[in-house]
Amino acid sequence: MNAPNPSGGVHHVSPATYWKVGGTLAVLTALEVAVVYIDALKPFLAFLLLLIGVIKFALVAMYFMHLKFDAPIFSRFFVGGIVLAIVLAVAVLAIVQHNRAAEALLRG
Amino acid sequence: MATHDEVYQGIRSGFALPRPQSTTGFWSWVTTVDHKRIGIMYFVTSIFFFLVGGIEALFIRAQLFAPNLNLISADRFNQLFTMHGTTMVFLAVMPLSAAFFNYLLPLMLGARDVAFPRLNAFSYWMYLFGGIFINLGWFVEAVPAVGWFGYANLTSTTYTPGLATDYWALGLQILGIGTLVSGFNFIVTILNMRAPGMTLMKMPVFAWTTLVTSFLIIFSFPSVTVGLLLLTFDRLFGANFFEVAANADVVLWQHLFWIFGHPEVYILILPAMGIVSEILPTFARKPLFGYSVMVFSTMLIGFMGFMVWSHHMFTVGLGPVVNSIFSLATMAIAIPTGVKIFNWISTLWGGSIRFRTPLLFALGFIFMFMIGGLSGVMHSSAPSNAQQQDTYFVVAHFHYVLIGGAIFALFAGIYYWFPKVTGRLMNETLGKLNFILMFIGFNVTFFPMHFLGLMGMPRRIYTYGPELGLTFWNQVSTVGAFILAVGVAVFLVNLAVSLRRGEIAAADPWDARTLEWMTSNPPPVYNFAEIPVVSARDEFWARKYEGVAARESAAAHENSGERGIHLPGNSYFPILMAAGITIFSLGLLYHAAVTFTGLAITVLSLFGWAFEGVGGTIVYPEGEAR
Amino acid sequence: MVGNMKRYRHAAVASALLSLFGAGAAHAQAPQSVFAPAGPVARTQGELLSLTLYIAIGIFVVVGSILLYTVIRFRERPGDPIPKQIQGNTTLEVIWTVIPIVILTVIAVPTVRDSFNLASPPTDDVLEVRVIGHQWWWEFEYPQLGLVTANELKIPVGKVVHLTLESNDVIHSFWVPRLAGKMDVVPNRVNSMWLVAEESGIFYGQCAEYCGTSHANMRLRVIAQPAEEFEAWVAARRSVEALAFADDLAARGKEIFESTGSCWACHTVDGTAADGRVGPDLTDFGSRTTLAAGMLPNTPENLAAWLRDPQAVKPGALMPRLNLSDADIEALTAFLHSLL
Amino acid sequence: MSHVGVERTATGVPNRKLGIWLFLASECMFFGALIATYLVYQGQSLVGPYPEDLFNIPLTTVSTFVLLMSSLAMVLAVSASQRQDMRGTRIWLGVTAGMGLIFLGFQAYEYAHFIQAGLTLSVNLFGSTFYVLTGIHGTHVLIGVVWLLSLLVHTLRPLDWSRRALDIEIAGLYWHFVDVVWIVIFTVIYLLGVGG
Repeated sequence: MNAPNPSGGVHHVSPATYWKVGGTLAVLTALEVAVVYIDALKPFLAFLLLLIGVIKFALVAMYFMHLKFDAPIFSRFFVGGIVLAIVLAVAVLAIVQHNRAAEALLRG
Repeated sequence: MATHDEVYQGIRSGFALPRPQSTTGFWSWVTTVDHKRIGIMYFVTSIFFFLVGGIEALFIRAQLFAPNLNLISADRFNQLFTMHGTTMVFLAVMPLSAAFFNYLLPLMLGARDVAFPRLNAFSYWMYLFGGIFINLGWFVEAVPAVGWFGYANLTSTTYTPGLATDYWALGLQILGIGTLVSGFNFIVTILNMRAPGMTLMKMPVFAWTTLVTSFLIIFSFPSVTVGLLLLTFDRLFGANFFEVAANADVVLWQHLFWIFGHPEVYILILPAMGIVSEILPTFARKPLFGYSVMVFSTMLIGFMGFMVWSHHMFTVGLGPVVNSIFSLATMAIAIPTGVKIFNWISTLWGGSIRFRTPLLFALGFIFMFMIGGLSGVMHSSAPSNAQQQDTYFVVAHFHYVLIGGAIFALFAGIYYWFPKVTGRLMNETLGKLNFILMFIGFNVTFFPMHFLGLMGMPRRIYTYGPELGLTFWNQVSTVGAFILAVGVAVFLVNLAVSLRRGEIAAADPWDARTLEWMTSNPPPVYNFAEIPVVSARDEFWARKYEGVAARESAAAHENSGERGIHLPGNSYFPILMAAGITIFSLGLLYHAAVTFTGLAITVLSLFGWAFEGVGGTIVYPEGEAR
Repeated sequence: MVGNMKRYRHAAVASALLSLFGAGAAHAQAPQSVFAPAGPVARTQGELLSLTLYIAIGIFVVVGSILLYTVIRFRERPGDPIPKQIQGNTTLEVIWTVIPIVILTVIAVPTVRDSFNLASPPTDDVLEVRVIGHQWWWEFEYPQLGLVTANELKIPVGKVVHLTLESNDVIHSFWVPRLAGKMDVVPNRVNSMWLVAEESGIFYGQCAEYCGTSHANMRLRVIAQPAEEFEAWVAARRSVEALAFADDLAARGKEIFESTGSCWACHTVDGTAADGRVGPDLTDFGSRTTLAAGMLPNTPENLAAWLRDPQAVKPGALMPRLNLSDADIEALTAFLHSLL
Repeated sequence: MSHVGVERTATGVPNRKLGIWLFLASECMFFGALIATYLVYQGQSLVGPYPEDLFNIPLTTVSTFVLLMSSLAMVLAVSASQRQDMRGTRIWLGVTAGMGLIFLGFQAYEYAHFIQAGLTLSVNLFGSTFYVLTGIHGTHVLIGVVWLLSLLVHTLRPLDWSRRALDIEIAGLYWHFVDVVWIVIFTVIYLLGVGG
């Protein structure tokens, strides 16, 4: 990957691609909302919503934020921040739930 | 060839405010963006706050001299230990490390300044105004008394009414913004502003510890910022984040605080480790042993620093599963830390060690940091911690790593780089006296605290009963504190004396190894006439002793000397914006009008900052020997 | 008997080692020493603490002496050539990574084992005690016995006591070093711990989490009594009928205690009209060894000083100053000290 | 003519772009902590109103769609500025800022409706966590709108394109980040909150 010029975008993504990505995001959002209202999918709801959410997140990050084409150092910072935030948030949530369960026994 | 003014008219875009031109006197310091001046300002301010924190500590030790003493009231004592902790952590040790980052990093990397000079000035002014803001409590009888980590719900308005805790929370926010912003600045400086040829693995270790420290800053400060934000919403706007009546979970504060808190203690110690890793090779006349292992262990400590926060909460009742996980994670961190100590000793092994003051402090650092590290491992095990948590054993532990560790290493750095900043050497005899007094005073003060802790003396008690048998060791500790104070006084004398009448230092007084010693003492405002090309890890040593030729950089050829060096212009907006944010915070405590004034100043200076012309001057380093 | 022998040897070794530090940590005058355990919980924690202490001292002596030797052996001598510029040594790096891992596993195994062992009481036959932390005193309730007391927790020797810990205001930490490591008392949360007193006696403790102005004065006693003595106390507490006093001074004290706008609004004394729940229960105050949450010995002079101006004795105390006359104070002291 | 904008950097990427990405990485932790606080207190409120009583999914879907499409407009503005297409840059900057304001309008309407339904900062945990999380996100959107409008004003004067394209790209990265945070909030707080 040659050194990009100062404005960063040596690799010019055509506006058409951006419109396609924009369209996909709109469809995914509609899908997300639809899933909430379909009772049959209730048991998988959390998984589906998180999956679509992650896809939308990745689309915006890779195309709109240009991570797919830019220097890998940016992706390392951004993914590092996200992963650390998720790991710590999940850890805190797990500890809090674990303590609530233990306390429910005590209050018994 | 266009004179430098035309050069700048052409590319000045849009409407641009003129930059201040003064280069000497008060205004030049207030509007400076030169990393060396900012480094000096950080140094002077942090030494001042270090003394304030020290005096607070002396009052604490005096009150604890004997059981049921009534020298200081309970509330005043609680205010003193809160402000002692907050001042030492946020206003003394971190900014003193920042002074080293600011002054030395560009020089060590072969750069002319940091990546964002105005942002660098903004960080300093946020530190100064934050430090003043947090100490305003003394003048309006609203001194924070909630401990330096301010556990909820003691910090709620029900149990600490009044403005004291708000001064603490908002003061820390101001300091936090300044530190966060300097984190970005130093990461970009280290990654982007290295001299040609200086790969990451040829950088000085101090640059590595600064890089990891800056990553710790940018990833850990948001957690405490959110915690303080929630607390401020609770106290000023009636939210429920820590209101037990609304079924809130006060332990959430501890999670948010310690997810910042533990990386914070590595932010305090890693720069000290970097300084020692620079000093030992110079005085042993040998390269640092296991450079790549030291770099890797620094990164490992940085990463694992985020995985251990709950060892501050072993007695909160998180349960055996959580306690065991965090016990093991905490023990794991002891390994890279231990490796560092072994590498320092191996650096000395086989060397030709010269006992100058910087080395004495560095040896003191290794010796006492080892004790602090080992006592830390002692309470990494949760069940054993249950008998040590919140006692003077923990107080002994963190003073051994903070004073024995960070402060002794930073003092070593001051003695080592004093000639670089002032062109004069600090007096050796006063230096040795300073070291001996501080070493003895420190150990006499804090080693007995291990015993006091194991004898059942809890933390933060303003007095204790005679029946507890703690009197003797408390008295020894108080005496030690005053010896330590005398030691610091000798340091101040040495500083003042050497500033004016210190022995003029040679260009390379310690026969050192890194780039910053290739410039004059003090270095010119543009640091390097010619950006050096680096081809070895200890470039200066390699050029002196290993016959490595100073390579010409490709860029140097086509504009050798006639284009001159562009220095960024001074700017009013860093200090203005910092003042605006501080007034905004003050307004939150007193009146909406003040808040809006602060907001207006902040926004206006932000626009001024953005639309300021590039400005700056061109300097021609004629006659520079190169 | 073996238990005792092991305990004494262990405390002796620990104190001997600490004296190596020049410490007097475990000598008798330190009633809150962690090195004089009087129960299985404190002993397990004490043993783990000693294990880490021995290892820490061992490592410090070994590494410290290597550092000292290096500094002396390789000091600069005139005419020294430039030392060999050694960059590193991988085998050494591996060695001083593996050895610490081994040492840490020696600590890690008992850590995890003890964490789980101490988490819940070994039997179900327990004496339940509910500990409620208040700003700056302790409330103890025996749900199985329907009794409430304050600041001095009476327990039968040898009985497993299961404590559930709650707070009425801010975070405190219940700590009786000779019986068990501390457990925080957190508002809107129920914590639990257990302990056993293997010998009768008075065990000192105090709050170990900063909780405001008088955090230093939030002390407590745990009084371990032989089972019969404990049963007798429980029986006495349960059979308290209306208190009548021959001695008119105590009787007058009772009147003042129950008079409007004074003690009854905050304190409870069984057998009298006083049923306030704000302050500590004073039913058996006379038999208590300390007052003001373990701050002062329970002597008439201290009680009088306390009644005259609680703030002076205990800064920040929530008990108001009632501006009692000396006569009233004398009567109240007689009355309170008659409550056995 | 010397080109001050171009400085040689060791990683080859401009300082300011490296700086904004570090800022966004740090903001991940900031919003991560806020969202974690919301999730810790989810379902813990003792008194109403509760999320399921108030959340209007269709309305919030429209506002999410507006913010999502503003990201598309933003990237078209960046693309135009890199092609030095003055007109395209101005149009798309204006459209992005406009959609940002529409989103804030929806947010303001939702707040007014919730307050009227009795949800305040002090009534329960849901109120506190919801208003602080979405309020801080909204403030970020507002800062973005002001930033974009000042860039728009700045294009009315003679330009040095190499510097201006980078400025717009950096504002664009900030804007996309604020949109990405809303994607997480919409999915985790609104949809999971009501459906989950």
